[in-house]
Amino acid sequence: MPDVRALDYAGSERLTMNMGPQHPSAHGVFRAILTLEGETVVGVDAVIGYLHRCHEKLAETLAYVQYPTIASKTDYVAAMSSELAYVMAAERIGSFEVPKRAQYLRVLMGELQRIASHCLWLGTWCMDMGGALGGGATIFLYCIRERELVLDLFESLVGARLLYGFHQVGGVRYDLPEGWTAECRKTVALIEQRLGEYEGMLEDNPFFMMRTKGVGVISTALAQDVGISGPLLRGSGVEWDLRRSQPYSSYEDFAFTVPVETGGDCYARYKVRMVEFRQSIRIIRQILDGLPAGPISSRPGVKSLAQVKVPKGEAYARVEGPRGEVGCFLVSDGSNKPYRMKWRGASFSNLAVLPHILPGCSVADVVAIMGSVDPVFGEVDR
Amino acid sequence: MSFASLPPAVQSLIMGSAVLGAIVGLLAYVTLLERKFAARLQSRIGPYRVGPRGLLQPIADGVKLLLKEDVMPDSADRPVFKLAPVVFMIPCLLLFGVIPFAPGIGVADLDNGILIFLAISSLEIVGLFMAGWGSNNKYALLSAMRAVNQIISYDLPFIMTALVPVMLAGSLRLSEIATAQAGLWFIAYPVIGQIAFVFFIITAVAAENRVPFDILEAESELVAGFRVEYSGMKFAIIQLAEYAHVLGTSFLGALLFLGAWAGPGPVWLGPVWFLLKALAVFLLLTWVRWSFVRIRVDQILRVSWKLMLPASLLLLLATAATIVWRTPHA
Amino acid sequence: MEIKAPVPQIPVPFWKDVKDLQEWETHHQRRPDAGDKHSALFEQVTEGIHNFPGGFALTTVADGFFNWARKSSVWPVSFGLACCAIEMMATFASRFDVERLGMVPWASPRHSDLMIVSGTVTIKMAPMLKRIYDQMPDPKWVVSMGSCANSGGPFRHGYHVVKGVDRVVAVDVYVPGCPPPPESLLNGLLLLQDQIAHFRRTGHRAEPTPKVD
Amino acid sequence: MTPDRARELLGTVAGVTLSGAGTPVVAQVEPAQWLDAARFAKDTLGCAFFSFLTAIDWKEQGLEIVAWVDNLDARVSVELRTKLGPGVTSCASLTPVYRGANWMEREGFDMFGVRFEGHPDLRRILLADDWEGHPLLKSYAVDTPHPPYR
Repeated sequence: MPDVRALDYAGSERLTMNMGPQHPSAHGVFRAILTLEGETVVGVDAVIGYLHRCHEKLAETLAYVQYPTIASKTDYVAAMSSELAYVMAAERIGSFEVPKRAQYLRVLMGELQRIASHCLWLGTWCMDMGGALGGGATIFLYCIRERELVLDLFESLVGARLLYGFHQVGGVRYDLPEGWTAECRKTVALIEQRLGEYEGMLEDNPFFMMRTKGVGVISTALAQDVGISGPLLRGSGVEWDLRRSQPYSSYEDFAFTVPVETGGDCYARYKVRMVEFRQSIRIIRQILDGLPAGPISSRPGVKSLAQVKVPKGEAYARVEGPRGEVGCFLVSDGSNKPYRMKWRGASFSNLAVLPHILPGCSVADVVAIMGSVDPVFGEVDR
Repeated sequence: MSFASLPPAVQSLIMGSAVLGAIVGLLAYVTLLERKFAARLQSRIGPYRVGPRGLLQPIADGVKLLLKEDVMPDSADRPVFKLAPVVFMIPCLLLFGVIPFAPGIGVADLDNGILIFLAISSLEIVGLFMAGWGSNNKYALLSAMRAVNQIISYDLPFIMTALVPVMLAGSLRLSEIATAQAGLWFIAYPVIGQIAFVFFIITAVAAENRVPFDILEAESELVAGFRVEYSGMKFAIIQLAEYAHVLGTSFLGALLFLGAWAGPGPVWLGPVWFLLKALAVFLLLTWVRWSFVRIRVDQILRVSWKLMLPASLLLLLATAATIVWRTPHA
Repeated sequence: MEIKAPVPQIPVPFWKDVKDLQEWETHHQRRPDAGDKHSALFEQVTEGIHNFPGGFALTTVADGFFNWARKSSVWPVSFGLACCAIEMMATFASRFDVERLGMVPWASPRHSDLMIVSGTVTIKMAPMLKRIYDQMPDPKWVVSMGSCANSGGPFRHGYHVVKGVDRVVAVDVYVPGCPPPPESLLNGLLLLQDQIAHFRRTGHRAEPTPKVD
Repeated sequence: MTPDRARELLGTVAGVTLSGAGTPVVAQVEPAQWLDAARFAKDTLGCAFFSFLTAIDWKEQGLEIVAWVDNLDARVSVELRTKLGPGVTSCASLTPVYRGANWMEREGFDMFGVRFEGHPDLRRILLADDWEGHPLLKSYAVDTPHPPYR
């Protein structure tokens, strides 16, 4: 990466280019005001907030039984982990018991959701690099095809495809229907096989390697300083996975490896996510083998708004979502609504790294880096 | 009164109109072919609801675009903006003027046909640059800059590669190149033929700005590149011209390497064989397009100047050496 | 003795009592009656042909053909806002494949006919959305996808959320759901095609479908 | 570094009151020591990972700033808190220590109106520049209308 100041010579004519909010690779509604010198980016102003839906204010007006369904709309690509962060925070303040089966079901859904989310990431990222009218679209459509299979599993369980409302304070709301486990096994086996096809399609492709290797390097110090998390942090050489370092929801019962790459570039992030795909499948198989019997919730089903009351206190629950640390900082004043909720979206911090790494890249790299960061704007703007 | 007894000017006129009509009709259906082919690659179905099996889709698209509002940006350079699609279209259609479709069928079978073809083929950049400049849009401007870079760097290897069959046939006349392949198609020429064909496909993809070399219309970076501001019929003309250019290059590829109209069956089947071969080349280009990710502009230029150009020059030398070696000396 | 005809009792529409729907009634954008941007000359000529004895046959047939062409190639602009955008992408993808209907998503609004508003429109986004709508060439259509775009949905009471995209641009088809599954969006697109088929000669549009959500 | 060791070390810093047990280490900091405490956490405790920064509006008791940092190798979390006091809307910025505080503090300014002294680029981040009020304050109603679309 060239030094920014070295490019800053006098007398050159600079171009200010607006990318977004409606832009094919904006991943929603991101607006980057790029200052270009030729094709090289010399300055970035990231404008966010086009999807600010007042989550934190609404959480203060909605009861603990209402909000999990809204929480799923923060990171809408990984709704299961967003819901989990919220209910875990409430459970921590109230010290509510969660039955073992419910914990396992949460993990199962979290990992399936990770597969679905990573499928979408791979597809959209390749589309960013390959164009909607080119090879990228082909990979995108293949990935969405696999994602649909996972969504079918969710649909037969919850009835919804994207935003579930699966979790409740004290457990989960739905138990597995008949035949679901067999279907799930079949699906993950198919996805595992297709993953090999994708890797073949991408890694044997010199153009893909040219586009990703050495592009958008995030150093370890910068990564920690900005607070990026998830696959980006692991791609920058830090072994930090909340499932391993601060196990929640019985993650300590399962064997899995935490992939770490030291490259810090787009390719390292790609590698980390590809390994995570396989590790998720591994965890899912372990759960399906050893799913304990028992109740799925320690509390009765939802009947009224005032049903869940949480004592005075505060807690921060963090969950390893597909994009990184999804955290919910909850302050309770003893009523049926939180006093204050802070949502720590993984994408918000991940996106904050862009102004640090974009200068010096070319315009084509901007979209590749954006895609490898994998922001979800529901979570950035909240 | 037979066709041959007409004055030459009238003959050319009739032939030209016939070829033009056929090509424009063909172009419309080539877009459908590509869409269907891409859909199959992507495990989809593609258009099939409009008319029987989607066969009326190009007509619907064309009529709709004709009826759309023609938006002109306030700050655009009006004459340039208006002229650009036409300037873009003309060379792309002119390509078909020099292609012989069968012995004696064709608008003009010139002595230096391939030279004219390559010259005209490079002219599309003028219209493209006008479109990019006239739109007064930053995406379009960047796209025009990229286009000029890319087309200059890829025309050279493209021409070098196209010269291989010329040397093998010993003529610049396209019909003579075709007849020279009566015994052996040039793609079957040992080693040189295959390498030249692969080079031809790569450089053709680059010269036509298709993925993975479509940096000038890169949807994910420059939205739609130089045609970002064009709507309605102007947009349709640009699209059509791009397809015409691709199709023209496919015809050239079929002529240079696949033996043009040679094929089993009676002589009148010649143009049909030629068309089928051209479509095969077109589908090959489409296949490349729908399976690769795009590469960056500096990487494209590096590939061109550091790899393609020296390699094609070497190939040309090798061809020359082979010809000298195989020619019986007097 | 005089017999009075019974005075028909028209029931007050039920939504007259609902505050939110009253708000919708006053605030939502309607399509201009003038229809699409046609020159006065064009209007005169078509009117003339239509009023000429027997000319209506020509205009009707031409209208039918043009409307068929318009409805057969509705190109949406690829413009995702929020959660619904993910379902919109699923609709464009292999399983549901809207290209069967001739729809190709384009990146530039200049090339498109249809804007699918997929998600919550915020106050910061609304001017941008309006701008994209203005950039699209006529004739153009808008599908409001999901509860948020229809009415604000679960975020209706938020301070930064526009209560329905129809306060910004006129909407043709409302697709309910949070988010609407791809089947639902496909149904909405088919409804839109049906509506385009009833596009009238002078460029006036048929009434939008009744608001469902 | 263990949570207990971190607690011990933090206890030596002036203006810091500790509460709770185990991890996270909750440190109540005087506003004047805010930046020093953060620097201490980063340099001495090794908490290089910046998780989040936010504020809480305790109505008449004023605003409280909360920051959460982690030492990823030792798996120690430190929660730094400071009470600004009633009516005070100014606080030292953490951007010289943690670059991640940049956007978080802009959000704090946007939502609570906290002026972070020393922040390089304190503008609104989520809402438009012409927005009136700071929505996450308790005095701001959730459905406050804003022209032109409300």
